[in-house]
Amino acid sequence: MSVNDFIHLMPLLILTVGALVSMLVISAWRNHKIIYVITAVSFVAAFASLFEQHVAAPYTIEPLFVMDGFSAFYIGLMLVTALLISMLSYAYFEQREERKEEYYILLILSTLGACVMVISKHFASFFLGLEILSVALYSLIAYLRTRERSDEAGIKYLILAAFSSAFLLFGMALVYAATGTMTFTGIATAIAAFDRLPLLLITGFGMMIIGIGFKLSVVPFHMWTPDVYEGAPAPVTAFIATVSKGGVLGLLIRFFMEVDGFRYPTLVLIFTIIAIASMFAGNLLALMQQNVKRILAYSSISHLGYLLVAFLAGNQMGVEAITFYLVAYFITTVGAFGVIAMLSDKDRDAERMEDFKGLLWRRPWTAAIFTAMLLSLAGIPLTAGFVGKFYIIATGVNTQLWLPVAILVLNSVIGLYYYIKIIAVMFQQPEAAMEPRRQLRPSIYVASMGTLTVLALLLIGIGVYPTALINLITTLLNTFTTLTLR
Amino acid sequence: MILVWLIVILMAGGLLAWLAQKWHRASPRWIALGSVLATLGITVYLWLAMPAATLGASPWLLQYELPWIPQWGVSFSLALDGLSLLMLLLTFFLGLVAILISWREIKNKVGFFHFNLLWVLAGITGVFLTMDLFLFYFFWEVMLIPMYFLIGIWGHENRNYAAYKFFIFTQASGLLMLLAILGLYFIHGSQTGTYTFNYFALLNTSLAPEAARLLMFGFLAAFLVKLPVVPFHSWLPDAHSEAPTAGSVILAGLLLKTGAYGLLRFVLPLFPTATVEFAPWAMLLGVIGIIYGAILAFSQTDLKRLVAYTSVSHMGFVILGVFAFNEWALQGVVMQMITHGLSTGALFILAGFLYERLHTRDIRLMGGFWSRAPKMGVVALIFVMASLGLPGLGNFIAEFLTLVGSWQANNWLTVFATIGLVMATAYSLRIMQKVFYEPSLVEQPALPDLTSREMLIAAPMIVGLLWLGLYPQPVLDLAQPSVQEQLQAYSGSKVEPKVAAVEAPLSIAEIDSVYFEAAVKDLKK
Amino acid sequence: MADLLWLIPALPFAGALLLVLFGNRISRGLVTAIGAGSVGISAAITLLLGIEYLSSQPAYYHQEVWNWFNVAGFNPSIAFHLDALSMVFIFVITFVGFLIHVYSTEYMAEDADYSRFFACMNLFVGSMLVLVMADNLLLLYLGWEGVGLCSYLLIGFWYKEPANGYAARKAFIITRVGDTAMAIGLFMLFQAFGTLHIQTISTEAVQLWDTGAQMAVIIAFLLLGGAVGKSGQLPLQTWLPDAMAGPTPVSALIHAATMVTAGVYLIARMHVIFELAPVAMMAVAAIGAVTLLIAGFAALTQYDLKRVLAYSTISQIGYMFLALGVGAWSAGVFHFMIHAFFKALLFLCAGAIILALHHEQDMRKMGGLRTSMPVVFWTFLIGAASLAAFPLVSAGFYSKDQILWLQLAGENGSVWLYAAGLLGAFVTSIYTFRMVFITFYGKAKTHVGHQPTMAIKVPLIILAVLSLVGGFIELPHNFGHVVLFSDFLSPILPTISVVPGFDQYEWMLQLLAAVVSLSGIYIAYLFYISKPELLASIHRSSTAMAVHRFWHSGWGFDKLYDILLVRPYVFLANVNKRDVIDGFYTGLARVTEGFHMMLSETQSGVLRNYVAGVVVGAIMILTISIFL
Amino acid sequence: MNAVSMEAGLLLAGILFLLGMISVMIRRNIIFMLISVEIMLNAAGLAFIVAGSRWVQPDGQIMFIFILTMAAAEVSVGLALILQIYHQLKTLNSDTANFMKG
Repeated sequence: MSVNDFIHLMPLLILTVGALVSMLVISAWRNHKIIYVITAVSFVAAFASLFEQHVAAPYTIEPLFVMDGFSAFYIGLMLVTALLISMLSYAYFEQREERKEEYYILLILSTLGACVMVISKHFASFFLGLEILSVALYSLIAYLRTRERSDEAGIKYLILAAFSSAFLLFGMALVYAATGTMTFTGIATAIAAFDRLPLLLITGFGMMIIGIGFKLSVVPFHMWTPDVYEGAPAPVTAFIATVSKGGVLGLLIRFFMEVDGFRYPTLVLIFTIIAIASMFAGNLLALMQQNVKRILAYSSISHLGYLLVAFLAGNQMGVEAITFYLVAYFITTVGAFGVIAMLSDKDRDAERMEDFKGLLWRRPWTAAIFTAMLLSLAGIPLTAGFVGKFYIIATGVNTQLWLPVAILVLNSVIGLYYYIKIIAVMFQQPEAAMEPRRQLRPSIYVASMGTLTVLALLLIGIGVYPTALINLITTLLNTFTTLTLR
Repeated sequence: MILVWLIVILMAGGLLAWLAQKWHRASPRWIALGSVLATLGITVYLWLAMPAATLGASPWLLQYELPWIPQWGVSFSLALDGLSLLMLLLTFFLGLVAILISWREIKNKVGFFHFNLLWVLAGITGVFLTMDLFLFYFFWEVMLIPMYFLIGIWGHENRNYAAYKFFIFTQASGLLMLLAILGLYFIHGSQTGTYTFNYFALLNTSLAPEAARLLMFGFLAAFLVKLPVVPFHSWLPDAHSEAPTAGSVILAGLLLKTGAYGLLRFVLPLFPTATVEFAPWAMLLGVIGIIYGAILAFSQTDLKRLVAYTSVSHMGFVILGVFAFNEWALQGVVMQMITHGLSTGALFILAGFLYERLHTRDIRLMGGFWSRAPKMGVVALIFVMASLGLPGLGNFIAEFLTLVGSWQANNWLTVFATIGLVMATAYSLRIMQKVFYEPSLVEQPALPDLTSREMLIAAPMIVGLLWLGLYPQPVLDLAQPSVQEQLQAYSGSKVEPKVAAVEAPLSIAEIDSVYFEAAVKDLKK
Repeated sequence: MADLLWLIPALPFAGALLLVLFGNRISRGLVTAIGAGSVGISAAITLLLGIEYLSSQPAYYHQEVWNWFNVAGFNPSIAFHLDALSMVFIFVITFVGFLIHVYSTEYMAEDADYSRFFACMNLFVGSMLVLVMADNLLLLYLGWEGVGLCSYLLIGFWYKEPANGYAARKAFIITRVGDTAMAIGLFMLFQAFGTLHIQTISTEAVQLWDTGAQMAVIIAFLLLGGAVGKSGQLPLQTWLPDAMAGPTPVSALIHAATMVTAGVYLIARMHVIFELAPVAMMAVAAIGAVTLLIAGFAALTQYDLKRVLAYSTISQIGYMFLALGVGAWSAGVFHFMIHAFFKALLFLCAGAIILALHHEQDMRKMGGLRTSMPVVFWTFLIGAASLAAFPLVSAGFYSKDQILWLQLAGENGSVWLYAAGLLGAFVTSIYTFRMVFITFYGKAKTHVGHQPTMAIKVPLIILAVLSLVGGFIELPHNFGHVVLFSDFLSPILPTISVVPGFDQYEWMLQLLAAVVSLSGIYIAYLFYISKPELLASIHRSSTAMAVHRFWHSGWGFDKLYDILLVRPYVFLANVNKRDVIDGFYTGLARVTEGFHMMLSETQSGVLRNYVAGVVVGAIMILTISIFL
Repeated sequence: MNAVSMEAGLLLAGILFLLGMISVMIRRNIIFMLISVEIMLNAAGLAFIVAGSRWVQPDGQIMFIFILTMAAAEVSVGLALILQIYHQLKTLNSDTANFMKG
């Protein structure tokens, strides 16, 4: 391995080191603050190291990794998100007596896994990244051991994740059997030979889709989502909703672009069906839901559906749209769960409707931020969500995906209902009897509050002036190898 | 630049009002009042400062453009012509009224209330000014959210339901418009290679008939729902009747007008052929609206709901006129937009007065108020007469012009529309009868007559209605060039914007120079 | 002098405005001064104008106050046009109006809403003046609706009584029906001529259309629609009797003298169009004939003093239509003027009686007033004579006789119309003197409270004189042959040409008319004074009573319309109160919720089901990917 | 000795996979579910080896080792969770762990 390799893998290495260091520190001396600082530092350092590398031309580390603008952007995005989540986690875990320190190790590790996936160009690295992510997630989800819901969520996720990765692996095996290589480029060249895909390969792809679909929690592999979201601690939920999905999505894009799956109507058909089903199922399930975390879970299902619509476009604009939307979605989701984390108390997360009743009058700013997040999820102007949705619809219209776009529009109407339902609840006058939920040590909320404010500002900023972000994305994606080919 | 100020003042004022509530309870009212007064002042000044408006060398008086999302050819471009100027005058006037009306009515969360109020106004201002379809959609949405809050927070008993309904209807239709906008954008882009949302550029898009039809329906969806035209009206009665008085005033007076404005500004010039095909149906919808609304209004017992249905009926005239494609009708429509804004707004205000006093909107519980509140009676009488189109009041001019115009286009529909006037008489007089004439069945608390503040609100509207009814010429002159502009496509020649290429933002002082340049440009052609 | 034209309507408007603004703050005296005074001044100006007009015979006075609006050549202006025709009308309006205002100062003295009353009256006078002085049809329409509004306000003046409010709305809505037709007529006129300027239309119509042109016919009928609405002719007459709910001066001014004759004015004004449409002319005449009979018979059976007068008004306007219908323009207008005098007189007398008898209007409770209220009796008698066309002395005789005569002598007259007119005259004199005898003869049934003073007596006397001598300005050519009135109108209205060689029979017809009128009076005398038992015998016969009830209900028109129009409309409205379309959307929402319920069943929370879910998905995807 | 054909090997792996899958679906006991999942993973591993042997590459076996390690890690976490569950629910029946639904 040359020095260049090290430089280009720097973010990942930093994360690994960060994880190890904090492990050692814990063994020496348990202190929440210190671990927290180490984590934050390692995320920041990893992020900074991204700038060290000139991603103008993609840099490959045969045969496993490739580092290009695309992966750089995704890694950066996920690192920032992870950082923000860790900020939110501090206050959240500070209030709870459990041994909080290991949480950060797991957080770093799962982030590492997501990053690995994004840069991987080989089944092995893909698989490793996925598993690093998942295994870390199992324990993250079930981190609050005293809550049986947490354990239930953990076990459900574990079984299903293992189940689906079995599919994924089997699919990989089949693909490997059919093509004799496990690098994406190799596979691409191999299947370029066939005029129509052999059964083995198709089956393999199908099974891989199952594995990926599970991580993306799209219909019909979505069922775990609400339970896990509900059971997991709020920050972890935020993490599942953002980073883990972001990593998988990045990988999906890369893989699909490499093998150019859009040539095969079968695969396109499958993804179309998945997209439509996800949009409908997500929104309809959320419609009358009373548990806010579950609502967000369902809404994330439908949002993945929206993303797939842009994915179906399968061109530069599509990827741009996905990336932009992902940014907006990350900000929004983290913000939303951050608010929930902030309002939660020892015994349970603030996930019931009544926890939000009259919030605007009790905590105007928190309520305002949450409102902004929800409006962004609903795709209302002045928020990043609007621009993102606009981007996606534009892509769809541009590539004449009329059916998916029409359904997207229909669904964003349905979606409105439950978003504004939450808003309406927050705006109700609280009855005098209901005393505000017990606050623990407001001082420790500083970090969270700051994070939320930053998120809100980002949200509005991108919503009002998206130009900068769009520029960044387009410039970075230009080096996305497979895109430049087409 | 001055156009930007209009929006900025409102938005800033809104934020300020929200924050100011902390240090003084009543300050938001004054801040809001001040900022709306400022905008109103600017607009009036603009009006007086440009007699050029009537010359019509180019209908455009002021322009401002600033790149916003260059990648997509989105620009922050505003332009002012006679039509939008009129709409702005109406907007700020009604905004002023809305603030005055809430002076006593709104007691909790005053700051946030005025924030929303001002932002609605800002959004509406943007809608009336913007010349970039992306920006148009942007403002179109921006004006909805605060409105949703106005209804949802300060509304009456059933506010949540009404707010949802309003929001979902308008959003759904708006998204369809977004699709149409994008379709237009890409078609134009693929034709010319330059992807832009600029209105004037898009005007020159040549569309295949069926494409034009689809896109037109996309736009129509938004505007017809907002107007509203009958099959899509059902959000309106709930929203109007549940909103606080100020909300109802703005809804009826302004939000509905954005639909009409959209029809005039976008649908007519963008899709000349498609609209001509669609015209008979549109007019039919208008007539149905007129009659259906009138019948429903007649049977209502909730005063605000009644008035709401009357606006359904009145808006029928708008679409009837728009699709008659002649100057009489369009001028009638413009007049209708303004006078309906005044008269219906006034009726809602009246309902507000009554509600403040009696805490009910049920006209079965009212009655015999003439003897107790003669002033209110006279005021009500005038507004009611306006709404039934009594000559001498603005609405008559509007309706008569509209009908004269639509008669040229379609005789039978016009006949039925005219019958609508009789029905209008029926429901309007019912208001007078139930509220002010026959004694009420239940004993009502003492009913104080209009206070001076309330007279201050009512008087300008009465004067305005009389003025519009007896000497509407200034308004008509102001609207004339724009109306001509919208009608160009229908006088044979293909639409091409007669606008001077956009230069650096203008100041009032430079208006004449715009004129000069526009004239020069015309000469060069 | 013509510059003062605008003042005539402006003054009453100003008065109205003042009264609206300050009415309840200023003293009654001042209210009276403003209310009656403003009308008085415009009456004076009218007089001056009239004198000048007569002295220097101009074609017309014209004054444009300001340009109303101008849209693509549609350019009506607030401009007044005064010619002989409108001269007659504004004369009647201002003078009779003034007298009635004076009268009202006493009649309404007790009323709380004194100022409101005068405000409305002034508003009415102003709008009426605008109506008759407008130089374009749009402005005329403004006055037209304006008087409608005032009539609404004044009928419902005593609003506490729901019935009054109902009558008021009825009046407004029914007349609005006519107005709608008229409005459509205006649209067509505008389409044809590109303007609504009356003079232009009148001159151009002749070149544009030849007689019987379809457009002309349609337009004429539409205008006729407006006219019947306002003038309470068939089929829109039902509102007028109910309109008596208003204070009596209102009935006198609006529902007898002026507003209800607006239809006559309109037809006379647009006579060019009508002459181009003979069918419409026939229709006018026919409507007039039928209406005057129906209303006459209805009047026979009324007990409410004012209702009798109301029906008689309808029938007298029927006469005017009859005249207009056969092209006897000036005769029609002449009858309008005379009718204005005597009908106003009768109403005012009725008002005096009602006031005296504590607002008792039922004739059966009256009687013997001849002795107790002499002035009222004599003036009423004169009015009645004029109404019943009492030969030679009464003005009504001359005006009505002229109409009847022209039914036969006029070129497009017919025997039937004549017969109808004659029968109508007979009925008229019966119900008129039935009224006189019941009210003033026999023994007193109610105590006379308030005795009329000057404010009431003077207008009565003036009007009485007018309704006696008013006729002498237009005398048939076999005696006197005075044609002042028709000459006066001749520049505006075409003079009807009489079938040659018919003149020698005129005296026979006059004789016939006189006989009819007198015999009517005699019959009334027979029934109500000398032989009451005849009446009793009629009351005993059931068929007669059925007819009586039928007539009393105004030939059942109210019921008919109620069943045909009102009830269905109200029913429709109430059925759809909840708005079916709204229901549709609610249904949509329900369906969506249904889907939600179905889907949330799948989220059972049981791990194995989730596994199964994944498997199902896997199977689907694999089948798709393998078999497609 | 004659080599086994790839199809046969994949078929075997497939059957193994199916067995695991079915037993995950029908088993209530969480531990058994875990075991069944392991079976599926091993089936996948077997498939890898077969594929690797087809192309005469070590990659398949490398992947198998990865799978084994991963499986081990998963099982350890899983058992820890199962302990917790048993602690709380006093049962290993997965169906009883359905607090969260709808």
